[in-house]
Amino acid sequence: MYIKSIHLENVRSFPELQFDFERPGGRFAGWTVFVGGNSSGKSTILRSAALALIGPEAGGRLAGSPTGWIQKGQTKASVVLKVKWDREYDGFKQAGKNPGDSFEAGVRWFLEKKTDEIPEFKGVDKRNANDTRIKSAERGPWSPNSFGWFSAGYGPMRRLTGSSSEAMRYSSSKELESRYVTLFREDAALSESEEWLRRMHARTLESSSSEIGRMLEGVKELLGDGLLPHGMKISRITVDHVFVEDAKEVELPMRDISDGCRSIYATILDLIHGLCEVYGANKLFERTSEGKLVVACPGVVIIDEIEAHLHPSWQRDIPEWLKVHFPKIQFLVSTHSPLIAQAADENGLFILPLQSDEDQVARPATDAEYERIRWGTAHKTILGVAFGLKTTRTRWATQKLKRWQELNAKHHEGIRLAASEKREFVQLQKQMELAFDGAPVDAL
Amino acid sequence: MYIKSIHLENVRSFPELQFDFERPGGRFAGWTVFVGGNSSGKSTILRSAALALIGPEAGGRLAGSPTGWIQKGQTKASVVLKVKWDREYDGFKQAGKNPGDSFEAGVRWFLEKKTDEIPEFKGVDKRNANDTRIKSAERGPWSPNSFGWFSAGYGPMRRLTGSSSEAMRYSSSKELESRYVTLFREDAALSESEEWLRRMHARTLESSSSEIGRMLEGVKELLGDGLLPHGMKISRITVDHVFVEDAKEVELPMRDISDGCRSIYATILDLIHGLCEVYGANKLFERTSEGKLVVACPGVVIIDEIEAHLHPSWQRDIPEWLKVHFPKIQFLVSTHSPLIAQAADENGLFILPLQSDEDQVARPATDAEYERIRWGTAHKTILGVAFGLKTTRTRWATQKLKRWQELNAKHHEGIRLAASEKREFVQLQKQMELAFDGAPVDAL
Amino acid sequence: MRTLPSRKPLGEKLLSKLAAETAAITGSADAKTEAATRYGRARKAKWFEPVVKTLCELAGPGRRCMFCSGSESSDVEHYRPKAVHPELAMEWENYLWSCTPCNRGKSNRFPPETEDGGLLINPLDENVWDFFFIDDYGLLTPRFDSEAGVPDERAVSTRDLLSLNREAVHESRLMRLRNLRQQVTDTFGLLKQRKLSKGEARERLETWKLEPWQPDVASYFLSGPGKDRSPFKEFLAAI
Amino acid sequence: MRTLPSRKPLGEKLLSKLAAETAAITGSADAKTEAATRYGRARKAKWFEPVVKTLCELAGPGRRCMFCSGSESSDVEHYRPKAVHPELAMEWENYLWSCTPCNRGKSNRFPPETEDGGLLINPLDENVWDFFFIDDYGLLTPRFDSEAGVPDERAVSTRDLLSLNREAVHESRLMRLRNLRQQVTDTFGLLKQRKLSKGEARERLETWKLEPWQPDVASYFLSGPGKDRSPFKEFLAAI
Repeated sequence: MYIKSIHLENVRSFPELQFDFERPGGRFAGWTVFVGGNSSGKSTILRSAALALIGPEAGGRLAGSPTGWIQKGQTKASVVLKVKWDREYDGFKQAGKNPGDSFEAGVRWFLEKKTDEIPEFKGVDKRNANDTRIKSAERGPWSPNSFGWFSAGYGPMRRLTGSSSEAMRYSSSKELESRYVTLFREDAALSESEEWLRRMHARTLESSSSEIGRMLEGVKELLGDGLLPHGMKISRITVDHVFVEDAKEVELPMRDISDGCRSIYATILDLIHGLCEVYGANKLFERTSEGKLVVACPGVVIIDEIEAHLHPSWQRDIPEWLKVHFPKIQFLVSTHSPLIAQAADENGLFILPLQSDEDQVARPATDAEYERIRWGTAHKTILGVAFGLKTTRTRWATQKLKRWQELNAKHHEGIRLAASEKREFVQLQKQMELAFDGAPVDAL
Repeated sequence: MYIKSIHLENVRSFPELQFDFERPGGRFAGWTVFVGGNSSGKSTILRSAALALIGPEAGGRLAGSPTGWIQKGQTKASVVLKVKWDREYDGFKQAGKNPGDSFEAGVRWFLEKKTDEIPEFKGVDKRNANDTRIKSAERGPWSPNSFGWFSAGYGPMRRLTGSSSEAMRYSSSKELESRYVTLFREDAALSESEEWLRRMHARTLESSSSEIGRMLEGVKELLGDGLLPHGMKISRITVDHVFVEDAKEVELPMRDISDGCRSIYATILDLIHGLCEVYGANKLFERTSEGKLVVACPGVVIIDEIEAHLHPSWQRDIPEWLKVHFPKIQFLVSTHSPLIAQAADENGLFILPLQSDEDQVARPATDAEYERIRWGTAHKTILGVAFGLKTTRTRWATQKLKRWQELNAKHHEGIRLAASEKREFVQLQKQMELAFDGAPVDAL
Repeated sequence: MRTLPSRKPLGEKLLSKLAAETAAITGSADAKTEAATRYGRARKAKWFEPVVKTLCELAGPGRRCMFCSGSESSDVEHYRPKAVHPELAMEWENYLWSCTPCNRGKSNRFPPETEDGGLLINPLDENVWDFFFIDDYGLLTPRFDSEAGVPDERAVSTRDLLSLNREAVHESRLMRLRNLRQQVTDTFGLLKQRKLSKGEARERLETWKLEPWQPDVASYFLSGPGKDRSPFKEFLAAI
Repeated sequence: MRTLPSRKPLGEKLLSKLAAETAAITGSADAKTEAATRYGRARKAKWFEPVVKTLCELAGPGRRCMFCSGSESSDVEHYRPKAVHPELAMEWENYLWSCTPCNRGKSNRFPPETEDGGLLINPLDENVWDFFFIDDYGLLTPRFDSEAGVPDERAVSTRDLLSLNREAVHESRLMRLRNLRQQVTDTFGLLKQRKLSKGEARERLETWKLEPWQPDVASYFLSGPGKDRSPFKEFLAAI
């Protein structure tokens, strides 16, 4: 399944928001990015999408208290998705007519009485011409027993160890919310997947299942295909540890590698784990005509702040890696990194203004803006419309430039500088040469 | 206290490393930055410094198993700091002669027998001319009962809620390690400090202590002084919640504000909390001649990936904020952000090469490199020696540029392009104009 | 900022149309909303096009922003915001031509208490070189007010509100300055060697003045007080 | 890359000094370590200075990197790495002048199996324009090998190993190209109007060739096959 569009009404800071995610040619897979400042509502959009994908039951358990979701002064709020489904991968439970190409899935919050403090959290009622309720969402993505409908969501703190005991309860459950715990709870870790890998390994010891064995080999091959720097790859899986080895053949347990590597491993392993549970180990991998092993299952993957802990060169390369190795996944990600934003696929870049910027509303980038960003350098992107920095120099340097202007203005007006000012002026002038004369801006 | 220098031998990936942190004029406070790729050893340096600051006892509890710290093939490893102390703020316990200006504090790992698996973890023995052990570190920074010696360390995942039950044990202890839990354990949160604030508030209700009341006002003023975007500030402290309000007067509990804001709040609150415990509420705040409230206590603060969850404009401004509001703190931070690196103070920029870059060793930036970075734009910094990106364009765009070269090379050689190639060529040419003609690089 | 031609009078018909709109706004119960609606409608209407056209003519070749002279897409700008002064929403004398970043910097912060425009220099109706000069690094710099003993306050606030030295614009301005300096030096060399006549050099001068790339640089150094700086001074004295 | 003068012979004395060092290296038990030590010592020694000086003369004004023509600080470079070929550590014919980024790109990846230098074009001893051209966007482009039906393999691997179009260098190259194109157009205009004599235009040409900023551009378009491209072609034909 894919999300065709999202519509928010009165959800937190958004009075209304409507984003369509269809790419030219009717595709949905690939890289869709939300950029915006801190508190601009990126996480709100991602979490809203997640709640509508898993429905009010699992969503209610996950999101905890429903207070705070309704915009101040309003009495109701809603998120409605148009979901496109795939007859090959997704199945409906119970009797009922299957929808056409796509259907709506939505959740809403409302206050029964205006004086109520805590809103109700329910599914959005959708009826056909005969006033019969349409239960596509209930029978499909919201049902824990229906086949397919893969989706998962990851919060900005993706780590391998140490869930709080409360968060533990969610992530080890078999319910839909287990694939979204970190998106909603910062106290949750992604430890399940490493355990799963070890359990699978143990299972091959018990009964040499060739299917599981092949799957494990596939996981190793996939994660070893240029994901981590320095040629790092999974070298061994034992009952107690998953080991990682770098190009120099130094071997470490996965828990001991650096934050960025661990966090990426944890996320991608969890993704594979989830896809494997939903579609089965057999359907997981495919080999492209060039011989590359990829995971060719569809679904929706939400990642908040995908760039966390990654060096800029890796930020630049990770979107491409994910797109190549999960070619059918619709990635919805938020980011503070121009390098991540530049990787957006067509119709896949959405700009959220700062709350303080009252004139602006959340909107897709225009074609011209998008083209400029995808072809551009990080420099242009960060100074451009999507990030809006006036300068990338430090405040210190900016102050110094202003001080230079002050002294130079005095000098310009023919006013004699005091001895100390004169010294400062001469010093600053040297530094101005440094600030403005080097490559690559003018390269002289 | 400040760290004058650090010396590692055989610690993880570093055969040897010696960094001196003294700035021109003998200062130590300010911004010292370590930059390098993923797995380049940034966290190793920060954690090593932390262990030597708090000593083998607290450090041993914190770091857990001592395996993995000794470089492969070696039998011993050590970290030795030169610590500069401050007679006004730091005190020694027990009898003994106090050291001069500075003294050494070090820890080491060693294998008793070559065949041992698990190394011992001990303090480094330092003896004077009479072969008597010098116990400055034990009597000073390592002693839980000595006065002063503030230091703290924060890992890359700084959140407000949800420690695992195990991590909880550390952070609520009164021992030295409580201020370093997140640096070593990703399962730990910084929830203590919000609780502390609420407890202090409750205390003022019980007995209207003017000292605590003033301290709470100070905390509010400090955190409200332009730290968060949109004029966010602490509006109310109650027994149950700390409330944050933005410029539009929307009030939220601190736990509900966005990740970046929460993470910064959690860290700085923890810092104030720690300083308050060490130096006392009375000594905490000072007002500068311009009337700005600052925390003027000395100490060492280590932050791994300070930029996590922050929008680039905030990444640019946060170092300045911290330096202004904690003018006597020596910040040792690691980063993947050029904007953070540019804020380094003099002699405060250290470059760690990638493991795969065998020719290179970890080193301070040269004066020329440093000047270029502090005056420069993020563009120059990211393409320069400290980050070393060859390009900030996506791999997709880079591939397209190569494809353009291929087709253009054929054309250039006078070879007729096939119809499909011709179409691609014309299309690419248009996009080349887009990639290279826009502002600001050439601005025509 | 740069020197612009003085504001042309609009035709009678247009002015009376604008006046009618203004009357409708001031006569309305909710002038602010009325102003937003009427201006929004007008901006898309055919009759308003000559207004825009005249404004663009004032902006000169390349229709560069009247504040920063940058190239980002520009639009009609209310010097006094229509949200604060709905009665000026349809007032010709209140229109400028400005880019999105300048507009954004201004619109949220142009404070109503400075109704005399105190904080913001009007590039069309004031003499900008009384307030600014361009330095050797392309920085648009507030002039020093000798009497007050500080840089001119209005210039400083204008520079800061609109971020007139923001990185994208400044890099472009610096490049134009270097480019122009080289062209002038080259041409001056030829002039001295009598390869070019004064008339021909003057022709070149006119071309440079019309070049749409960061026209503030040409405005300052070729037509403004920057004529006193080398190599512009020597060159201009010679032709 | 650019056309460089052919490698000058060193003086007898220097060559025999180098030969003696080489003999000491090849005679040593651990040639690799010996090479590193002896080269390191030599690089700081007074007697070695003329070697560096001769190399810098070959690099031309600005001592730009022989690979990328960029401005980052450069140093002596072993075409065949001394770690793989200690016997060439002190060999004049093995020396180039290269910047740090190029050196780093090469040193870690120049593979020993290509002892014939297969993967890497030698800018001093080969004709670089047999392998590359510079396109209108300043990209150093591997030429198409019509027989093989693919771009020249050695050129491709050289470009990729050294990242010869890395952002910093490419931006600089593109600007030089635009700058040079403008200068040529201007000068050609004057020539046509007979404001400049051919001799004077030729003088200008020589100045541009010596300009130390991204000399690969001048080398290609003023002295190399780029002479066929507009506006260089018309200009060069006219003088």
